[in-house]
Amino acid sequence: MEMHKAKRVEIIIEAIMERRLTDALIGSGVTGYTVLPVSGGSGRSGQWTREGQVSPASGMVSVICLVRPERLDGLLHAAFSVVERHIGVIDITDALVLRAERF
Amino acid sequence: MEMHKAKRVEIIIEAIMERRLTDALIGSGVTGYTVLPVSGGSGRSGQWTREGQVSPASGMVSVICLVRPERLDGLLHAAFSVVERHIGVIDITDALVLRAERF
Amino acid sequence: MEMHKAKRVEIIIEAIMERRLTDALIGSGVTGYTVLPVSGGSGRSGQWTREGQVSPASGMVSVICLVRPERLDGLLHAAFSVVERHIGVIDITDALVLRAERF
Amino acid sequence: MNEILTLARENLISPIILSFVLGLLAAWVRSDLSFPEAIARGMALYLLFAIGFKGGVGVAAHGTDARLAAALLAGIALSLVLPLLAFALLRSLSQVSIMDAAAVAGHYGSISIVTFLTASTLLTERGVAAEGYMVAVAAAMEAPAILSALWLAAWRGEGAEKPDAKAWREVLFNGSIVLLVGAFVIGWITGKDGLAQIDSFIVSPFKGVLCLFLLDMGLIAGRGLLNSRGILRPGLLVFAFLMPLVGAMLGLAAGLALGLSQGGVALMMVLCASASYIAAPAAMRVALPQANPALSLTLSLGLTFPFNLIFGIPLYLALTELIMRP
Amino acid sequence: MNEILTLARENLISPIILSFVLGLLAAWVRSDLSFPEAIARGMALYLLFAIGFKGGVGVAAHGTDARLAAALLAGIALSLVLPLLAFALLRSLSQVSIMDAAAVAGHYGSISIVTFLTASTLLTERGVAAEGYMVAVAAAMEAPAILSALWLAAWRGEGAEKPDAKAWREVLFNGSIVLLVGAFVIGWITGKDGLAQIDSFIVSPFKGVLCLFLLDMGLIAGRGLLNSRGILRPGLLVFAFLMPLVGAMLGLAAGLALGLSQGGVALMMVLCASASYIAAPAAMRVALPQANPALSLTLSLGLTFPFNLIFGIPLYLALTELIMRP
Amino acid sequence: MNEILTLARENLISPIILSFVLGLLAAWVRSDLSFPEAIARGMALYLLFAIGFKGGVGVAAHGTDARLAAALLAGIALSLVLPLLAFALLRSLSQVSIMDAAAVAGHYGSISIVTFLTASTLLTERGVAAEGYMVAVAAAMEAPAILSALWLAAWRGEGAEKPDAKAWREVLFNGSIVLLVGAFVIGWITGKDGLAQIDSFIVSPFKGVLCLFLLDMGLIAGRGLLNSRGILRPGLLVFAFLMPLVGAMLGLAAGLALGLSQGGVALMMVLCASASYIAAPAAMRVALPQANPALSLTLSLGLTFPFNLIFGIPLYLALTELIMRP
Ligand SMILES: Nc1ncnc2c1ncn2[C@@H]1O[C@H](COP(=O)(O)O)[C@@H](O)[C@H]1O
Ligand SMILES: Nc1ncnc2c1ncn2[C@@H]1O[C@H](COP(=O)(O)O)[C@@H](O)[C@H]1O
Ligand SMILES: Nc1ncnc2c1ncn2[C@@H]1O[C@H](COP(=O)(O)O)[C@@H](O)[C@H]1O
Ligand code: NA
Ligand code: NA
Ligand code: NA
Repeated sequence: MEMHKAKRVEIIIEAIMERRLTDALIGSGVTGYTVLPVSGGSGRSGQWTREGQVSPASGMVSVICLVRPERLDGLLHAAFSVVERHIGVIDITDALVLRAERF
Repeated sequence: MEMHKAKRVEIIIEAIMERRLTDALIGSGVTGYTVLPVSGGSGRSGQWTREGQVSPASGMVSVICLVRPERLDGLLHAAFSVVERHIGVIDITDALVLRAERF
Repeated sequence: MEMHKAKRVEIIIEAIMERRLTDALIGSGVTGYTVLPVSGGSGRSGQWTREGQVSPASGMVSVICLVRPERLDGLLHAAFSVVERHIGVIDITDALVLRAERF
Repeated sequence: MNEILTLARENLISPIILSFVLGLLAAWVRSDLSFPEAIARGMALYLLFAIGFKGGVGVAAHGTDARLAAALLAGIALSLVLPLLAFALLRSLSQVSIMDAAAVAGHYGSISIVTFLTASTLLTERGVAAEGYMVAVAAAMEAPAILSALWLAAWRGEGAEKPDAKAWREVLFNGSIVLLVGAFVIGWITGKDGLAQIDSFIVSPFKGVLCLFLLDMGLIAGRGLLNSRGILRPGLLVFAFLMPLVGAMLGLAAGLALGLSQGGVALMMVLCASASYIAAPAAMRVALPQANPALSLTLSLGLTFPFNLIFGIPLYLALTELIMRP
Repeated sequence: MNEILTLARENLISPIILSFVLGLLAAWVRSDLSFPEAIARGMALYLLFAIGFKGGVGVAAHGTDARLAAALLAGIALSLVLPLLAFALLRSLSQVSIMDAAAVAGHYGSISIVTFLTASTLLTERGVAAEGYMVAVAAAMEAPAILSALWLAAWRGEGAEKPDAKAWREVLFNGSIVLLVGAFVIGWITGKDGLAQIDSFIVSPFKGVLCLFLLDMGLIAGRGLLNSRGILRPGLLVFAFLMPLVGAMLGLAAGLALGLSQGGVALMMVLCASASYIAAPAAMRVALPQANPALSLTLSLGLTFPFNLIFGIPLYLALTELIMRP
Repeated sequence: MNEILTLARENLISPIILSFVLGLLAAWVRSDLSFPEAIARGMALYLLFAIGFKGGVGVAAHGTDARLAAALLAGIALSLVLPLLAFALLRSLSQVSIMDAAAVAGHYGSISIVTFLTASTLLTERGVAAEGYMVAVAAAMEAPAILSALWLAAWRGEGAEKPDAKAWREVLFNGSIVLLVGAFVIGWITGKDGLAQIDSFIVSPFKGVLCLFLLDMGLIAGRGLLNSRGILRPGLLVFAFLMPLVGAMLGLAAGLALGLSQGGVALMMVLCASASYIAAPAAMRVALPQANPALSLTLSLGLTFPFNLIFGIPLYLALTELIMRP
């Protein structure tokens, strides 16, 4: 099967910033992303869980973005502009993808 | 700790195809997989979210599969046969796993 | 953008063991982790799904942990002590992270 | 005409319809108001169970007759035929591909259970009785249209995925069909006594739950419409408002031919006029993956559903009033 | 005997039991009907709160006496003893490992709150009163069996994880126990006035919610059974149907010895006859991870639960009728 | 004084308050009792819809007058002013940063809709009527405080993110505001007839749902408090109990000046005394990301919310009784 090099970027960000992040991603030319729900976590700002919560204020989401390597920089700049002042983490792994025409 | 080389395959596919995909994976000799819910995303076929939805027609799931490198090809063929005509993405990363006897 | 080497550890473990795992992780000096819900899966102990379930006994969660490479070993020992007798899988991938001060 | 306007106005100021309108408005001002998926699905399960059960109790109370079988057969026939009409109409009104047209046709042959239960509720409010077995007719009309859609796609040369045993089972034992029919049978078996036991769950709060559910549907429909503005050509708009009228006329004819009560005829019109956006879309995604799902959904949920809710139902009801209560 | 058959038939045509059967059937035809996990858990929370509250109101209304304490102690004792019986029975009937037998034993010593509340509902339907504090007895019987199971595993030489403080807290302050007992206490404190304030939430819709919940349980039980067909040996089948009868007899003896009312005795039988599939499984997973969870769940949820719901409850009720209303 | 104690005692033994206390206790013993997020959000949607609708029906029944507009304006003014008071008080009582103080101030200027609807329920229980439009006042008071908080942060030199059009829309068309106002308008339009159609959904089960919701809030508040013990300095504790009293006094003055009924005055006190933990926190996170969210939430949800629920509401009610029913 033919595979193509890509970067897998995972952005864990406050749920309230999801829309701003995905708008920024699309603005940076990203062709797609996938949002995974997050049920809890812990970091410098403490431990949290979504169980029983009603306020959108707490809680994070994980946004997964597969991009061609040459697009990585643009994506990271866009993402960072949103995440910068907010809590959240970004990690990048090397990946291979099928169907390169999609990225 | 002893670690073993493996491939981490992530298949993001329409929720309605989940069963067909997992049947194909098991058919290809995969010993396990994990399904993560997906809450939204965007791609060539537009943006979507599961909020407030009742129809199973829209929405994706993410299927994670850790396999020994030598099993990758069989897995990808099986997965691709299901994903082929449907929307969805597949990415592969190099990973290490503990407990090799499980794969 | 400056990026730093890190390890991405993904621990898929029984939901009832989540608390014990995260306590062990924090005990091992990990500064953060993120818990993703899991909706179903399959392994040697059979296939399962959370649909319609009320008992916490079945079901897994996925705990994602980004750490500096030098912390990996401590983390794995801590995680393994919890996972050891229970079902679950652990995989490690090489990653880059922004904002190294957080790890 | 006057009658129709009065009915339409009364319909519009029901909390049920206003809740739907609130959802549309909230979507339009881009409010972040939203229902968790689990709650939306939970409400749908409740509504299906309640409407099915009440239908069964109705049959238990009034007995059944040959008309039940005739109505079921008529429903199946209509569900098979409506897609052909929809396909022809859509292809003549717009440039959509054969695949897309087949998928849309499948949606319009199948039925919208939410439109059906809104109509039932508004009928009850007006004191117009209907046959309890119309619920069974609704269930029977969900699946056949899917067959026609596949046949259309295959006939016109495009390789639709041939449905295997798994696909058939998915369509026939689809969750909403099983729940509707199952609750109908339970209601039939347990009858008035069964109803007495659970009516403060399935009867009293029903309308309130429907309000919240329609609020959610308004949000979904409104957001879908906003996202898909781009694909809406005039021909498609015409289709989305004309097709329900065409369907309703067929339903009227069938209802009168079957000798249904006024309420029954109105419900038959509603079934034919409405388009599926729960069961059919899933089946179409599996079988016709090349079809653009946004197109079918925008037409059925974004346009036809609000049209039926706000204008269609009072119109169909007024027509039956004109014709059947001279 | 005739009595039993009549009761069983009446039981079978209750919407509650039929809903459960619908779930089983839907699973059997492999329908995709399913409830979101959040809805299933939400219904369970509702049912626990309601049954606990009503139990407390019952105690407030009829006062309490030494029997409450005696019944609690009896419940705890039964929960401790039943696992030993179950262990012995299972080991003699089948080849399952000690670890597996211990885990299963823990399930059968503990109780199924859903079976309990179905039985309560069917009792109320028949106008048979029961002590309000049976809810507290149910809560008291959830945990002790877990102790016995751990002891069995340790006794037979297999290293069960020794429960630490965390594990104890998890078992004792388990969500369903806390909710049941908490609601019971609130009902007790606020009494009839409290009930008057919220009865249109916790009394009227109760049976309807129970229908939907049992529909879900039917789906879960049916699917579990289908998936685990492979592990079902004849000995296991015998165990799953014999053990509830053994438990029920013990419960009958205890209930009579305690001098409970007819309804109280029937509920005591149900508690002893039923096997846990909510709290105990989680505790067993933590403490006996080597045990195969599919085995315990198939027996308790797939076989014993339906058995009790469909045959057991009417049987136990008929027995109390024969014995106590001569 | 005696009056106050009697009211407080009566308040404490309401199932509503006891459910909240149960949640606190369950959190305290570290029970794993928890509600799925979807269920918690679903209950919140239900409660908002119901309280909004009933408020609208109230206005439809008693007509409206200049006071509605005056009350709305007063609410907006109070929501703008209260943060300034809160900011000054907090800075004088503790060492928190300007950013943190501004964020906390935003929470206390905005309102807690759950406190509001608990108070409404307790008022109804005591037969004290209130203006239906207090719901609209509640909605109007949600957002202005956010403005003041941003202004405070900017004024004191710290670069708060300047709110863009998107941020404004988020605040103004916030889901809970839209639902509350929308349901209010629907209730107003459909009036008593509309209410009659859905009262067995939005009136009868209301208190029971509120019990479960407050149980969940008790769990959340209790767990938040346990997790954040570390940050609680004496000055912060004083603030969390003093600020609601300060707010209540302002509310009392405003209510009397507006000439509201006794119930209306009490609700105005509750609105001013309560602090937001649903809408404001989200807005503060977006605009003041450097502020520590745990601080605001611990104060508003962990301390002020229980304080108001258990002591505040009966106190405010007793005060209006003393002053207005001489
Ligand atoms: N090292 C990490 N690995 C994985 N997730 C993390 C890590 N650090 C932080 N997070 C996630 O990011 C959220 C905010 O982190 P923080 O800003 O450190 O409080 C946490 O609650 C976690 O969900
Ligand atoms: N580059 C990408 N990275 C991550 N997820 C993607 C990407 N492209 C598509 N997806 C996911 O796959 C779904 C379907 O994609 P598409 O077929 O392009 O519409 C999207 O809604 C996303 O959930
Ligand atoms: N190879 C695998 N890849 C991904 N997830 C797995 C794999 N094997 C097991 N799992 C997950 O771990 C759970 C328990 O696995 P097991 O202990 O093999 O039954 C499964 O239900 C899956 O969710
Ligand atoms: Na139709
Ligand atoms: Na038992
Ligand atoms: Na306030």
